[in-house]
Amino acid sequence: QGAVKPRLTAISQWSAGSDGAAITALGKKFEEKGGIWQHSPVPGFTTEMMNKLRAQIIAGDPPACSQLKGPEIAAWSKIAPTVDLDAVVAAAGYEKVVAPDLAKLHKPGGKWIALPLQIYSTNMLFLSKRAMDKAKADKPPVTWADFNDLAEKMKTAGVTFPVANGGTRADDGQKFEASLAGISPTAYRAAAMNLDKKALEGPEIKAAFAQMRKITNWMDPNVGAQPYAINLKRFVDGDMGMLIMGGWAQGVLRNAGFKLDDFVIAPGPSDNGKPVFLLNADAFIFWQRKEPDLQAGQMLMAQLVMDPAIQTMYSQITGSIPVRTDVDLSGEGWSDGQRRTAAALKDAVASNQAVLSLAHNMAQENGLTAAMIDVFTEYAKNKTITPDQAVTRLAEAVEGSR
Amino acid sequence: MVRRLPEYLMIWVPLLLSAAHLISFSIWTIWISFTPSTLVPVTGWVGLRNYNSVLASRNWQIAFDNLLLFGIAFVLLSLITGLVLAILLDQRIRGENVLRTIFLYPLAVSFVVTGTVWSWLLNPGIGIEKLVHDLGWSSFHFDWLVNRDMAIWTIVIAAIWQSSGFAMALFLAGLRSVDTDIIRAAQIDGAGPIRTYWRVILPTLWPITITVVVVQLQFAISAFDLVRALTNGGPGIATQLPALVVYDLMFQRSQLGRGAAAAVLMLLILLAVLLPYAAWRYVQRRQAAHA
Amino acid sequence: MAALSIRALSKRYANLEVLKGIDLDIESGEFTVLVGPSGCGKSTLLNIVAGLDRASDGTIEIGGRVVNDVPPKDRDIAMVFQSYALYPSMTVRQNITFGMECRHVAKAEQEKALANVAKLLQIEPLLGRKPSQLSGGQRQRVAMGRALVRDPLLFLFDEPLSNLDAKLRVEMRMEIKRLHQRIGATIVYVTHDQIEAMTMATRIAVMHRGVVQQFADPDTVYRYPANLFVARFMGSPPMNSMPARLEANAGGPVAVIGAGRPDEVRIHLQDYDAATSYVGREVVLGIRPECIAEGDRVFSAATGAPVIVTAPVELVEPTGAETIVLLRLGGEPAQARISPDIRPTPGGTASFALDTRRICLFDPETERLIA
Amino acid sequence: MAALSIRALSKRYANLEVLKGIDLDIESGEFTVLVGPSGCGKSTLLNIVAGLDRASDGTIEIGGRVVNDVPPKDRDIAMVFQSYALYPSMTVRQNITFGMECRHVAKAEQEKALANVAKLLQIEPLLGRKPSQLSGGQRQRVAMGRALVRDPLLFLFDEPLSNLDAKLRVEMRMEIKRLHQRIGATIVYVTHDQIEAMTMATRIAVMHRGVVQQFADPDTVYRYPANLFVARFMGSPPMNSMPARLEANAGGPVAVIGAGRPDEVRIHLQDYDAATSYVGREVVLGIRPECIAEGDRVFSAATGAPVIVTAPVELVEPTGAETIVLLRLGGEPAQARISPDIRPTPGGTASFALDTRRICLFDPETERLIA
Amino acid sequence: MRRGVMSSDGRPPMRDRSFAPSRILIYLVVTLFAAAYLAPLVVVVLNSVRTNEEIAQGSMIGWPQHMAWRNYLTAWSGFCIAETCAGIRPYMLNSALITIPATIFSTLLGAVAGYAVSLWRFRGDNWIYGIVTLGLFLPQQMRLLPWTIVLRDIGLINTLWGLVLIHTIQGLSFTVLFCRNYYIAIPHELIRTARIDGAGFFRIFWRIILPLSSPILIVTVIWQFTHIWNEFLYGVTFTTGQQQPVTAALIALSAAVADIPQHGVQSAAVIIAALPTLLIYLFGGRYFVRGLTAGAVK
Ligand SMILES: Nc1ncnc2c1ncn2[C@@H]1O[C@H](COP(=O)(O)OP(=O)(O)OP(=O)(O)O)[C@@H](O)[C@H]1O
Ligand SMILES: Nc1ncnc2c1ncn2[C@@H]1O[C@H](COP(=O)(O)OP(=O)(O)OP(=O)(O)O)[C@@H](O)[C@H]1O
Ligand SMILES: [Mg+2]
Ligand SMILES: [Mg+2]
Repeated sequence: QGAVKPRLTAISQWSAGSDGAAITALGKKFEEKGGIWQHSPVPGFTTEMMNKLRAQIIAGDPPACSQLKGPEIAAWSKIAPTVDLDAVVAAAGYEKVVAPDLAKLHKPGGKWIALPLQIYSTNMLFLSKRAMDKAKADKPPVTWADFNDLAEKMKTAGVTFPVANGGTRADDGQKFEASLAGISPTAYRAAAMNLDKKALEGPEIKAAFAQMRKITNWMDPNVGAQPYAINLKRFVDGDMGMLIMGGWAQGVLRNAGFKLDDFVIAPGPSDNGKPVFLLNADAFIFWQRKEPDLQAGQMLMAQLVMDPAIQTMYSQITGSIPVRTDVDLSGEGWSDGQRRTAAALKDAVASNQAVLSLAHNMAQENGLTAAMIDVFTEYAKNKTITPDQAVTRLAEAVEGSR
Repeated sequence: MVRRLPEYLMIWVPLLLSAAHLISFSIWTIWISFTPSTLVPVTGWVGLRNYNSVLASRNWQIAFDNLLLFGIAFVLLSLITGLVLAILLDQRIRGENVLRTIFLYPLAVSFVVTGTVWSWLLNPGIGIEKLVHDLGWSSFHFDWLVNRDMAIWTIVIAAIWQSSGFAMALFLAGLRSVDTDIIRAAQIDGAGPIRTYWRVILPTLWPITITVVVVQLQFAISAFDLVRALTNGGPGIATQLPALVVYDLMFQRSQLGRGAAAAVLMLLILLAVLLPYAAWRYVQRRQAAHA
Repeated sequence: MAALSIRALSKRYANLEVLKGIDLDIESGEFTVLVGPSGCGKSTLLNIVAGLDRASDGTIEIGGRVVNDVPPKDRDIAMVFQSYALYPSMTVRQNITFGMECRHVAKAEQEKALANVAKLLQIEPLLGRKPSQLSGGQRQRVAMGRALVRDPLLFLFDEPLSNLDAKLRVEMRMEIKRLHQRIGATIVYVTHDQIEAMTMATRIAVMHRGVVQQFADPDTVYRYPANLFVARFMGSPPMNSMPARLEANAGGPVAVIGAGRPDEVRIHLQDYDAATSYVGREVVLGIRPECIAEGDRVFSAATGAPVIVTAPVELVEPTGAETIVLLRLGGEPAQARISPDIRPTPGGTASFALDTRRICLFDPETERLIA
Repeated sequence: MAALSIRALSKRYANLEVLKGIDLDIESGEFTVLVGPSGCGKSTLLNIVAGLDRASDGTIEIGGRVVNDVPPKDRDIAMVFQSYALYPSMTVRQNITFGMECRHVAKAEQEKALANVAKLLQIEPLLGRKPSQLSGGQRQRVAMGRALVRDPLLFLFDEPLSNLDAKLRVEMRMEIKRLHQRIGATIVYVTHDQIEAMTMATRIAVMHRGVVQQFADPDTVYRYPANLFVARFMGSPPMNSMPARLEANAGGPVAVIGAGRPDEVRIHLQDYDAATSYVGREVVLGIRPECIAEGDRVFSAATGAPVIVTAPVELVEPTGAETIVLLRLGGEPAQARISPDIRPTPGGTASFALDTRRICLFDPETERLIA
Repeated sequence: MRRGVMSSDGRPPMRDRSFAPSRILIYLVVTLFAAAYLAPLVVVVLNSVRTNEEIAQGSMIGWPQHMAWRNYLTAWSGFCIAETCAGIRPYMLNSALITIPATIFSTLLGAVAGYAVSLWRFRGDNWIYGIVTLGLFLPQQMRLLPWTIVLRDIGLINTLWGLVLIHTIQGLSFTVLFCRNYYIAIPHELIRTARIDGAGFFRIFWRIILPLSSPILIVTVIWQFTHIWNEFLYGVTFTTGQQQPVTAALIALSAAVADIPQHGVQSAAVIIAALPTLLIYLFGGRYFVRGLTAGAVK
């Protein structure tokens, strides 16, 4: 070392908005530490990013690090050699401040090869202040029953659509996973994460589908394939009531010029009263390179990613929460929502109710996830499918893509 | 031989490169479809497993049904639209040049943009329906984009918008090359405009029609960008199409082998369309040779 | 009754006057041939008569009715195009019956008319074929059939034979002529083949630059061309024309070619009364190649002895059936048609007989026939 | 020296034999015309000579060198196509010099050759124009210029005049003929116009179905056609042919047409020695239309009195310069060319003079000339 | 040879002398169609001068309240893609660097090959021609991975030249097809004369065929240019960062799923990015129709 100037080639899909801003800030830090930052954003869907990664791996020229998450880390690590990060991770004492389920995902062969960067919960509940006022409600709902009550109240109070929504596949997936996890985290773990055959056909799944049908009945059917963000104004205006969305929606709301007191953030409904945390973590995987400058860059990047200050900076830009559970969120720059999310994560970890998000590719590899989301999205859009049928279809879909 | 080397190179190198890439890529895909490849191509042999699972999947079944509907509806409607436009433009109307440009310009636009813009227009919440509501006609209803049964028609609409100009151009050129004397003969025979078109002019256009049908069918079968930007297969999976399924399996779901199998199935569909056409061409040429 | 009357008809395209005040009266049953060089307006005239183009000025009457504003289908005409314009997608049968179908003629009647025409033109075996499966001559016949089946007031033919090869052309020419004699139809026929014009027409209209130069029966057109254009246009090789001086003489005026030269040619004009007023002036003398023959030729029915001249021979072209000789009469070039077995030597001289009965004189200024 | 020798040349396309063993020897300076009906293989033969097509069999020598495997550009030939095939994007000048440019002729030399040719063909004012700005005749001249500028061993012309109108055709025909006389080039010229063939050729090769039927000078081809095909193909209207019986007679054999009929025609054959062996047998008698004339015609240079017959007249077609009459000789149809001012009445009878010196007899089996 | 296919003369009077009501109907229908075809363009143009807020608070269709010309500036040189804030300008340049050479190469090579196949004929020409034109029908998703392998093996991955190569070879299917169909109508005598004149394969092509080819070259150029310019999948897969084509930039603008859509800027960017192809159709459209007839209807 010493002689070489650390250099990092990275690819991600973070090209615009707060994601773009955050990665840009990270790059700045990297350069401040004397590195050369060569980030190549791949616009489009995740697929395009993975195409790009695949092309570079096939070409024998993988980036020094690339965005990748969940079980895909394990899958992709089989097709190209990755960097063993155990030493840096140990040096930073990182392992003990990361949620265990999360840590497992990033050390598929027992060694750290990838590092999580930030955490979102995909089942946060955003409540429109104005809609709540209309419904004369002052408390966020805790259980699904509360949620349903509140929605009904909103409906009668003149909120056109008690649930705000987007129409993408992930949106529909989130509705299901929030339902199921809220009804029974255990069942979620068994069915969504472990694909237990019996759990997949169990009563909780059917109940989750039933709850999801209720949610979809309160949604605007006209959203089509638009992202949820298209409805933010109607949400804030009280024309729509509640939004089940990942924590990132907070950043989006604020970027769109809405104020923090326009809405309330709460953990998603949970029938047992304790918060359920649907974990979604972005991460970087590090690919083996021979070039000393790249290797130096990888080490530098790893240190940065694990650095509490960097994680703070990053999460404050994107609205996520840090991976490190030891970061103090009480200070300036953190929102209530983030604090509540972090608290929820702690609680959930304690009560073993922190589970991995299915809709955001944390629970299963992409093929399985997509097959399951097929069922959710069809169910969301086609109200003639009964929950019973949906259960069967889900089981079939899992079977078919194993 | 040596003297003619440069010309052989110029003729054969591009042609061979083009032919070779097509053949080898096809063979490669066929091979992959029999392997257990997932993220990246691997060797191995799984027989027809990939085919079976593709054929059994709801995605593929819906995509195939959609392709039938979309293919037929789109080809027919764009044919009719193109023909109607061509006939209208053939009436020696003022501003023909401007109109022709208007009908052609969608060809210049990328499918992604077409899909995006039409998704705005057709979205009931933000597009035409909202506009009409805001104008005061609140019972107006146009929600095809988010209606499972009708969403495929929004793709038809956007696709027609984008490509009927091509049909129009070909038909117009065909109409313009009809021997004027034939039209005059029909006039003297006492045929009115409609009969003249129907009985005399249009029947001479059917070689063009075949060309248009083949080109549009090819477009329908490989439609991808447009659908991805417009509905992305939704609502639900109601507007899946084979090209979408292939891409999804290969790259999103990391099931390369299955994706390849779906691609091979797509090729078979293409062949089912092209072979009759090739046979028709062959018969045509044989007849021409005998005449 | 005039089947077709054209009065003061003109046609302008933008700044180009294609037809300039055409007047024609065509009697019922006549076979009128329009001839003229390419671009003289023949097709335009025909199209206006058919109603496919509008006249800029003038009136058209068909069968006594002014049809300027009548659409083609109501003019009771039939037309045969140079390209035949058969409907490519229809069978021969459909091509022929299409017009009746448009006029809602009953099926049975259609069949009868079709059968008649098919028999007349001997195309019965072809009825099921498409035009692309027919030879040129057959196509021509089908195009005729399509016109004949209508039994109209007027037939218009626009160069119907020009796409055929020489042999077929001669055959079809005879066939059309016979057809005309048999059905006695009124026909206006465009061609630029003079043999066709001469052999088929009851009257010929020679057009040039949008004007009818002469409208008369074939013999008159050939024998007494109204002007130099007609004289040169009709006949191949064309009529020889050369400057000559008219001199007074006892037995009537004498035309002198190359006056004053040693080889001047003097021709006594017989029966050419109009010539007397030109005595002493320059004229253009026209003599047809077949009126210059080998020296010992006896022109049949000739009343007097032919003028015999000895003239220098420039070029000899034997065509088999005759020999074309390029010679000089009084220094002026002229072509002669002589017997096939006589071959004067180019460069030498030979003796030629002139048939002086058929000489034409033209005013050198107006180029009109002096008559 | 033979400029072009073709030996046993054949050409097959798949299962079609287009040329069947052609043998031709063309001397230097000759003007050879290939005639024949459409599709007989004329263009194919020319293309093989030019090296644009390969022969299936046989050899081709140009200027004494076997050229079967020599590419077109090295055969020292020039070719003019029916369509002229002028390079549309080049000016007249470039069209003419393109060949020299390809052969890397020096610029100055190019200019000289161009100037010569342009002067010869009088196209100097056109040099800067594009082909689309030229009239038909001018295009033809440029195409000629492109060939002439090469000064090759052999010129090949494929129907160079057939796209021109009648008048221009006659003019260009003469021009080409003069050109040939002036530069003395060896020319092979394809046409299906017999007048062109008769007037231009030093020798004519008549082709039919891929076989050369006769290769001889024009007079021989016209006067002594090798077989019925040639007899009928050359001449318009074609030679009349009719069955006849040869009978022995004192002054040589007599051909009887319609023997036994009241109107049988008996023709004493003069100087037709070969006929004697056919006495008592059926033959085909050929007589050209111009050998049947009005009854009082004196055939020039005729040694004996013509045979005078009275025959029924079927159709009369005056063409101006002559009258074509369809009559019956001994019941057989025949065409006659009579004086223009004589017009027999169709349906009646008239008297005709037959020029019996030019009668041809053909074997009815082989259709060959009995000679 | 292609005598006045589009010229307006020779139309029979029937079509321009019909009685008035039917003319009015024709104009009415044509106008309706034109309006429908223009609608998307109008919407994008209007949105391109509306602010994001205005669009977010109203609908996608609406009259601009105040003209937000800034959108164009932002789109052209302002907005950020990750750490690069240069608008779509650099990406336009990349697209041009890919599109122009690929268009030229595929057109020229296609013209030469089409000329060889149609006017020279050689053994196996029909077969190879058939296979090449089949390429029109091969879905591009299927070719992505094989191309990856090929580009890796020839070392052109992540270079603009790699994309030029892909588009050139894939474009041949179209250019060969259309050029061949066009050339087949050129009289063979032209080639024969030139051969006798002593010209070889290339001289004939350059001096005689190419000058006659403008109608079909215009068609292939228009076609290739728009297709390559609008291509996205290969563009993002085989380039890196600053080399990406403009379509990638457009997607980056629109696919920021987790953000407020920037419809105004996006519309402006769409218009700027589509300008080259729109202009090409605007000026070349008439020739396009003409050449298309010559090339496609055989
Ligand atoms: N639509 C038009 N616009 C302008 N000029 C025209 C039009 N149609 C014909 N002409 C001109 O009118 C003249 C007469 O044309 P027309 O077709 O009647 O000639 P034609 O005698 O039939 O010739 P041809 O023997 O070649 O058929 C020509 O000079 C032609 O160029
Ligand atoms: N490439 C080919 N393949 C098959 N047959 C051919 C080919 N070229 C010519 N022929 C046939 O060969 C015969 C002779 O053709 P060619 O062109 O030599 O005739 P031609 O005497 O020049 O006729 P024309 O007077 O019409 O020009 C024709 O029957 C033609 O159909
Ligand atoms: Mg005409
Ligand atoms: Mg020929």
